Amino acid sequence: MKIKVKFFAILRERAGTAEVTKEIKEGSTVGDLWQALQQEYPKLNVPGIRLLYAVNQNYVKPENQLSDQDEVVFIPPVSGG
Amino acid sequence: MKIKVKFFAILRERAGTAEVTKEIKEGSTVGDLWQALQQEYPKLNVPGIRLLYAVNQNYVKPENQLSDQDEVVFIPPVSGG
Amino acid sequence: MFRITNQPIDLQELVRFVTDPEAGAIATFIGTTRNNNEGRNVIGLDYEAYPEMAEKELGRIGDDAKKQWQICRMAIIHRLGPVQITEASVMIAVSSAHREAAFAACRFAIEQIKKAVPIWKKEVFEGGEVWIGTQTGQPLNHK
Amino acid sequence: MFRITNQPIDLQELVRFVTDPEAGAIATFIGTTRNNNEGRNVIGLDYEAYPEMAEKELGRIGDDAKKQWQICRMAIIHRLGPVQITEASVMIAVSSAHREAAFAACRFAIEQIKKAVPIWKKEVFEGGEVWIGTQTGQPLNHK
Repeated sequence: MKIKVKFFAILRERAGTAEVTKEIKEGSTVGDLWQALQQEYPKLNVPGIRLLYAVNQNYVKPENQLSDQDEVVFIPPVSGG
Repeated sequence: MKIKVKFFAILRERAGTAEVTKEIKEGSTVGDLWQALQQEYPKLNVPGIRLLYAVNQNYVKPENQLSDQDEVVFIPPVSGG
Repeated sequence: MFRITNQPIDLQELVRFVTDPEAGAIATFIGTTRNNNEGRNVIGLDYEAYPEMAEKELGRIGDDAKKQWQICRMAIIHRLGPVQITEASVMIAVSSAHREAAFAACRFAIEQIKKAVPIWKKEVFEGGEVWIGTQTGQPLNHK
Repeated sequence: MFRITNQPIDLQELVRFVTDPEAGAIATFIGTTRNNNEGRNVIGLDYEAYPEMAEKELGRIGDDAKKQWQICRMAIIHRLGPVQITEASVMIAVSSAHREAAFAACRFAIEQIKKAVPIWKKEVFEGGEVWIGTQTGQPLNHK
């Protein structure tokens, strides 16, 4: 299935792109996707960073199973305000 | 000695004037002045009202002794804001 | 900036005044005339002050706030005369490096204004008018 | 009104939006860029957001505030892109009948923005730049 991944802030800079479409097998979780992306973009592995995970603009846990066409964002520590 | 008395809000309305100059004897206190004024303007006696007292724009206690040319204000419960 | 005025208050003026390169936070408070009070339909409020002393007491609130919190700048303007529904009777602005101080000092200022500054409001409601606070006979402490 | 923008934020717009005849109080908060942070001379901040989700989360903050306090209206606008010293990155305005609710909800909103809304700031300082929060690796709770 196809997953749209958006990168923001430090992860966008590390990935060198703001958006990619990733092919991943049925039943994969958000955590699986993150592992796969780190293979492809080793720089995404920021030491000590704690991420949140969003699917279709809602926070989810990394165990969350993905569906085809989901939009996934790995959210670095927020610092608005 | 001569004391300038200003009235505000409900006391101004009750006294029917915003300012009077009152002649009072040496050694009188703010409380004495209030007693004298109530004789002259009986309507100043608002049932249940709790006043503060200011001399020359500073809060004082009713025992405060007056000096010639002092400016005295009897302050009804404030309600700014 | 601590003053009373007969004109509508301009929030931008206060915010400009407290703007400071050292500040990361500005908290403001606006007191507005609301259309009801204790079951009465309010038509408007009418404010009166002992002007010289009111400004002095507003300045004292600023001094007291600066002793208690690390704030950059502070402004309070209180309006006198008639203030219609939704219009502002008082505005407070406080800037500080960190938001805690700005919030705390802003809250402190409005509480102190309601306690210690010689300003009075007459409420004009459907069927009458009343000097707020006067009938209740609430005790006030000497400073 | 809960939105993000690339333009300077207009406080008057927020205050007008929350103005309500039932309100006696409006509390506002402005977050501004300050010229120093943790010993660094800050040149400016640069904000980035996940826009659709950021607006959704701002709206959720409004919903949560309305559940907790009796407020009339609420507005939050967060700016994106470069924000110079003394300029505002975020403004919050809350109206309520009584001031306690406005202050509490305003404070709540800024705390929640800093916790849960996908917006990030890069600090540009003399000698470098850094995504704030990223190096600290502070744990954030899932909602």
